[in-house]
Amino acid sequence: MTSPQIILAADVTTNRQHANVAEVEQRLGSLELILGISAVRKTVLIIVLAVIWQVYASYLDNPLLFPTLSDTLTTLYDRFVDGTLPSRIWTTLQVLITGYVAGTVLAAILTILAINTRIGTDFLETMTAMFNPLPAISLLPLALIWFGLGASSLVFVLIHSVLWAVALNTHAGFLGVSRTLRMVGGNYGLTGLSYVMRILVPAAFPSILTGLKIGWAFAWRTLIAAELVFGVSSGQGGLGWFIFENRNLLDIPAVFAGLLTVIIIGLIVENLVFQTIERHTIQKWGMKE
Amino acid sequence: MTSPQIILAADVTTNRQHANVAEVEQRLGSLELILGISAVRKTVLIIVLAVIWQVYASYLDNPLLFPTLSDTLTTLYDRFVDGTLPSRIWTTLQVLITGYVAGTVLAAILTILAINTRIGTDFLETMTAMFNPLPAISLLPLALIWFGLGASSLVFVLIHSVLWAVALNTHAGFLGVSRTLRMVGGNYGLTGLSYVMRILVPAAFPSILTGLKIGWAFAWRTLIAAELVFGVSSGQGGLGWFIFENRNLLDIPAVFAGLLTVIIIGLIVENLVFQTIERHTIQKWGMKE
Amino acid sequence: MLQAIQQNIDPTAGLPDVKTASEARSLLTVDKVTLRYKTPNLLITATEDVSFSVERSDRFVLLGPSGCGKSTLLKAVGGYMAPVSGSIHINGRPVKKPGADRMMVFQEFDQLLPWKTVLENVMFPLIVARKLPRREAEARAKEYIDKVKLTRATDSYPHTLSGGMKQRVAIARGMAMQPDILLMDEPFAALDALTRRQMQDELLQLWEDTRFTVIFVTHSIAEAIKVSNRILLLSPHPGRVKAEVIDVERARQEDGSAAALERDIHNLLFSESGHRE
Amino acid sequence: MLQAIQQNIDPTAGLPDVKTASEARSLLTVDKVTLRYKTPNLLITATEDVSFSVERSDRFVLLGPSGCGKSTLLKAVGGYMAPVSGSIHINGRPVKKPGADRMMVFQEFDQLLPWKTVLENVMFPLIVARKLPRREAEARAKEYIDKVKLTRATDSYPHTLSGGMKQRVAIARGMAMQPDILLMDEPFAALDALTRRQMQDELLQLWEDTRFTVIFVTHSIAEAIKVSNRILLLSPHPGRVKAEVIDVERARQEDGSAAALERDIHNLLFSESGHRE
Amino acid sequence: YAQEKTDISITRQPGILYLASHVMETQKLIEKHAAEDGLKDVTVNWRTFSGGGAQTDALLSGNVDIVNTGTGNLLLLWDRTRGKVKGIITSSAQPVIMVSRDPKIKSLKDIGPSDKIAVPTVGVSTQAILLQMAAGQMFGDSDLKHFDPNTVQLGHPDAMAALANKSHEVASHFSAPPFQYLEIDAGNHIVVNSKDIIGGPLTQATFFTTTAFAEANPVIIKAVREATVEAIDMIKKNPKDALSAYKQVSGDKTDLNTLVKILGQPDMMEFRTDPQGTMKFATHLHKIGTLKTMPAAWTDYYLPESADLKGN
Ligand SMILES: Nc1ncnc2c1ncn2[C@@H]1O[C@H](COP(=O)(O)OP(=O)(O)OP(=O)(O)O)[C@@H](O)[C@H]1O
Ligand SMILES: Nc1ncnc2c1ncn2[C@@H]1O[C@H](COP(=O)(O)OP(=O)(O)OP(=O)(O)O)[C@@H](O)[C@H]1O
Ligand SMILES: [Mg+2]
Ligand SMILES: [Mg+2]
Repeated sequence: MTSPQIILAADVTTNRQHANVAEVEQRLGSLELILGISAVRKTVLIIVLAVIWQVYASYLDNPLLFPTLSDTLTTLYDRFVDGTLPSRIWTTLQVLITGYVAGTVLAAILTILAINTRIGTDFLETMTAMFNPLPAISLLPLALIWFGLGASSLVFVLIHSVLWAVALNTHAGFLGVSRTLRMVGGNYGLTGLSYVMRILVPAAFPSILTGLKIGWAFAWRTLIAAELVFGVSSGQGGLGWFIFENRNLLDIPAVFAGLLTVIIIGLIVENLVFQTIERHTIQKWGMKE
Repeated sequence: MTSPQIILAADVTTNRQHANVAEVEQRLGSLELILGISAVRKTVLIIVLAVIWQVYASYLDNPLLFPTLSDTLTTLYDRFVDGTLPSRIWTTLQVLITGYVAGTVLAAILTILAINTRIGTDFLETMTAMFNPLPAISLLPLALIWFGLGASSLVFVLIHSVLWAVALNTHAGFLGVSRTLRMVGGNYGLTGLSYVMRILVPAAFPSILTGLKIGWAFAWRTLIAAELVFGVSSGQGGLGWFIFENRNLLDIPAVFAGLLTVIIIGLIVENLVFQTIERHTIQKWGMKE
Repeated sequence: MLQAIQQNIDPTAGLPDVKTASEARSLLTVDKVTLRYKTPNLLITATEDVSFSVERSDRFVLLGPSGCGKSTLLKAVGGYMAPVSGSIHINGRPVKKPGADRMMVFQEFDQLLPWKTVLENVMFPLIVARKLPRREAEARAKEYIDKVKLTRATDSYPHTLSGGMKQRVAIARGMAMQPDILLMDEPFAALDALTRRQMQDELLQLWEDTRFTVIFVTHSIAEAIKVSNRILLLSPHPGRVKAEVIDVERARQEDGSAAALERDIHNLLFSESGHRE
Repeated sequence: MLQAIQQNIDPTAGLPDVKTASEARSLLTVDKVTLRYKTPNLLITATEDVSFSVERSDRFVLLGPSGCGKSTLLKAVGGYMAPVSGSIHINGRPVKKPGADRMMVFQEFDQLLPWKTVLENVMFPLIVARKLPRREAEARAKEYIDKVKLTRATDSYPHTLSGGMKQRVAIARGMAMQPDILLMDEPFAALDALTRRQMQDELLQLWEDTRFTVIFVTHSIAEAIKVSNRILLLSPHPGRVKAEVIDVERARQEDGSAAALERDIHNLLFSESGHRE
Repeated sequence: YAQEKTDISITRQPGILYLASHVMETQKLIEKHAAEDGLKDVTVNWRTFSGGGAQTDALLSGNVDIVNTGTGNLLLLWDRTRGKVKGIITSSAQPVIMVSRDPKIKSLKDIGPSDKIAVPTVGVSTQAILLQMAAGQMFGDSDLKHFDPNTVQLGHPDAMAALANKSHEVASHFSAPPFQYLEIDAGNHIVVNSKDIIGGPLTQATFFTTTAFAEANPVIIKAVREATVEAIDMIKKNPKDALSAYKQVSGDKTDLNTLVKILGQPDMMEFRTDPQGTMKFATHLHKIGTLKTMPAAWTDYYLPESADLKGN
């Protein structure tokens, strides 16, 4: 054999192989399988945290500072049934969503301007650096002048808290879009708004989503803090007011019931809204593991 | 000519060309050149904003609500000279930086765990969804029990405000690192911490930097709000307390001088610290236009 | 075989002449173009003083060693970079910005929009740039996806495709647009011999049908001879025009002439001593 | 020329025999490996029941049409994917995770670390995986950067390089590591004819010096014949072993035999009617 | 007394209502009296807080030993801890005044449904409670919350700015010293005074602590009482010096004479150690359900040692 040789492979009987595959895939134990589901693991985690809360609070035995989970849950249930919490949640959510949407839209406008014009970039960068660190109370005087008392001032403050976080993340996401994709967009003759919406937004979607998540969280934080600062015309306060009022009345289980409500809503939004969006976008597109 | 032909190019005289180039590059007018410098444009922007402030405040003519810039600047100068502001800034910055660094380090630990273990991922995702929307006041009881009054409680609250934003951005950045780069890291036998530090961190640096920026801003916001809640032992309040105190004393120009200080520090950090980091990392590496 | 290698001829008689003559009617004129990249620490000249012109229905190949500036030249024609000196005109109008009249197939594998399936990727420019109605765009997209043998992957997202498959989607996308000029940067480099031959044939077939103009970067001299009617040879870093081969299609008729041309081009490109970048 | 095409022989006598005989001493054994990708909506089988073995100092080429699973196979050997069925062993130990004993040159252009210069990119694995002292690593890195003709770009960042230059850096990085097995996924696809030939020569020269083992994916049958001593031919989607060519290096001695082998392989791969994916 | 704590913390809320505590702090009166009672080397940490809620938390978490804030907070804590927090002594009982810029609003009767009254905290602040008590007197117990829809929450400085702004929708402010006098100076007029609602003075600044602390540290408690008495004496004797103490503690840059003028307003020198009007307050709080237990007498929520104060 002094020359090359070609050895043909025999045809493979694939059936046997497939049987083999099924076997391999069934090898996972049921515990492993159950723990493989992220929802299950998260539930376990939440239960563990709940137990820690209950045990630690019982050990502390200072119900005016840190009530047990069971007290909190009882109060939560009572306040739900008597209709207080649902109406507070509703009030808060209305303002929250208005402010969140407005902030996001403004962030979109700012970043679109920033990505298309040089002065827009400078404007966004400067404004972000200047206003992002400012606490909401600093906007109070201006909000009072412009919007008076009530929901519109709250929305204004909410916008302040959502805008910069979303804008920063979106802008950074836009700037990180790969050169090739940007050239592809230019190649299709896309410019301005349609370029941003059809190329940059989907390409920077992971960053945008992170910004939206952070913005959402900060909208909550700000709203709850701001309801205290901006006050309410009585009877129509939201969750923040509910917490504050009960703190003032030293009804601490109710305070924690309010906070727990915030946590629960946070979990719902994260797991139902954001995770669903993620699954149908960046995960499907292979932009995230 | 019925067959292919190769036509050789004459040697090009490059000298003439170079002269031409120099000409092309000098064609920019000096105004254009000056406006081409981002620092100059930003300065102009800031001056415009300052003028708007001054004019609007003069027009409003309600110094209890919104003082003019000139009043504010005068007060700022006075309070600087008499040593009040420097000592307040110093107090605030100490706590701020401690909290910021601690929050960032914790975020790093959480994301490193999250990227290396499945339970870490669940933990991070669940904790972020749960705690990120919680306002700082909700941590007050725990902070008081664990850390008492004083700087450590403030640091604790600061960590809460920095941690989730930085962790969310970092984690999202890690998950978005291209499959090829991750395989390269694995190929070098890098695992665990060294894999994260040597591959994921630089590759996700744009996201991390955004997270750090947002975290920084929120640390400020939180600190200024939290200083009111935690009180101060004699004479060592920070900027937040300065603002609150002067509001109570109806010294509104001083309130705005405090806010202006926050803005100025924000601008300095953004333009000196973050921009420098950016220029030496993601811009140099071509990860950002 | 190769009729004449014009050498040692008066410099002004060579390439410039051809250009001047064709200037008025050329589809694309690239005139003494120098392209540079500015990096923080240094200025990289990618091409220097490059001139050529492309006529309507030319199949024009850029051939040269790695890093000589072929992609850069293509990007300049595409409107993504402005020349430092010199000018680029299409139909007599200077190239200022990118546009769908010059569809580009990039060298990079990440040129597909990851949020669109193969079908949507091919349809997208048809809808946004060619303004075709959805139904028509879909029909045309499917036709071209068939041509590049990706029927099976029509509804896959790009991240589930192999390197070669991605490039074929990009080729389908470019060809489906039937642009004035198709700019292709090593489109077939990631393809196996058979698929490559099929793609070349598809390209030529399409050219027979629609007589579009294509500028094509390739590393393979054989491929250049197969697909082109004119070849521009570039010297290494910074890229300068070394020679131009015209009437390349003539080489295919009689067998052997193509091989000879290949050898000639090879020698011309690489015979120089000290070819280092 | 080609001595014998063994056909219509008892299926068990063919490839499996070769494998069984070599199993004990093989550097790498891939045994009945099936590789699948799980996507949200469907399961894609990339290769099915693929078996082969690579001996120490083999220059082993994987050849097959685009999308047949070559990259996937290479990734499985690299330890990035676990087979759905079958097993992969190196030195008798199952492959579980990636490691620097199997340096990989990827097909993608984004495999360089963008935050490191060319030099640092080549040095990095030498330092972290081979634990070379800095000075030595630098010397070795420079040597290999010279070999791939990128001396001029030593201190450039990857984003300032052309496609071919990036791939050459990756090649330098892989070769500088002198790993047990070098896995190369179409490393030369983005290179022009001359650079490609130089790289092939460098690879062979290096092999002469160190007798490392290399698994090499290429689309070019000629390249396969030039660089390999064994070629594995894969059928299209899902990739199955179609044939193996051994003693390939013999084809180079006498001229003409290589051409004949190329023709044979070509026919074998592509003659099938209805070759569509 | 060997086990008694010598390092104690007391909260401080800057303001003229807390003038006695500022004098005690600057003159180190608690330290002095503790020493006289045999407890040497007492150090008192004064920690500034912006409001009552945070002080409550600080006391409950054991971070401060004694707090100094309003009657409402004491009653609430006493109720919630089932008597484990009690008052030590009070130091001020000045009136709080509601002012208005709207000439139509001369008394509470003139408040229409669309008029807005600024209060520090809707529903729970002293001012809000006073409005409820007034409503009870005007419309009966069935309409205690008559004015609640009129109230809006604004901090005193913001409310003052609102009054100064003619176009602002808030034209009335249930204020507090010193803001009420500044507002009156600025041309606003008095609508109602807390004295009219309570029928006498209403205790403002109150020192209170946990019974556990009081039992373990009788000397400190005694010293706090004695120091308060002495501080009030000093204020009455020499208001100017007391105001300097206030200026030193709060950093207020207001001219001393202006402050003296404020102290010269009617009832502004009501610095007194006996709880005033607290049972009326408690009765109302119990009526609206805030207090779960109705104290039988004011002594229920003051330490036994304080029973001699003759409060009401
Ligand atoms: N973004 C960039 N910034 C700076 N320099 C660059 C950039 N892109 C390319 N270059 C440089 O310009 C020169 C030409 O690059 P170009 O990509 O045009 O080469 P090419 O001919 O396409 O090579 P290849 O065949 O390897 O793709 C190279 O020296 C390269 O280093
Ligand atoms: N990440 C992925 N997810 C799902 N399917 C994939 C993925 N990567 C590859 N595939 C599929 O697996 C098959 C084999 O892909 P692979 O990349 O191994 O091909 P290849 O032989 O390297 O092709 P090429 O020569 O074009 O690079 C293809 O059908 C492809 O669609
Ligand atoms: Mg190129
Ligand atoms: Mg591949």
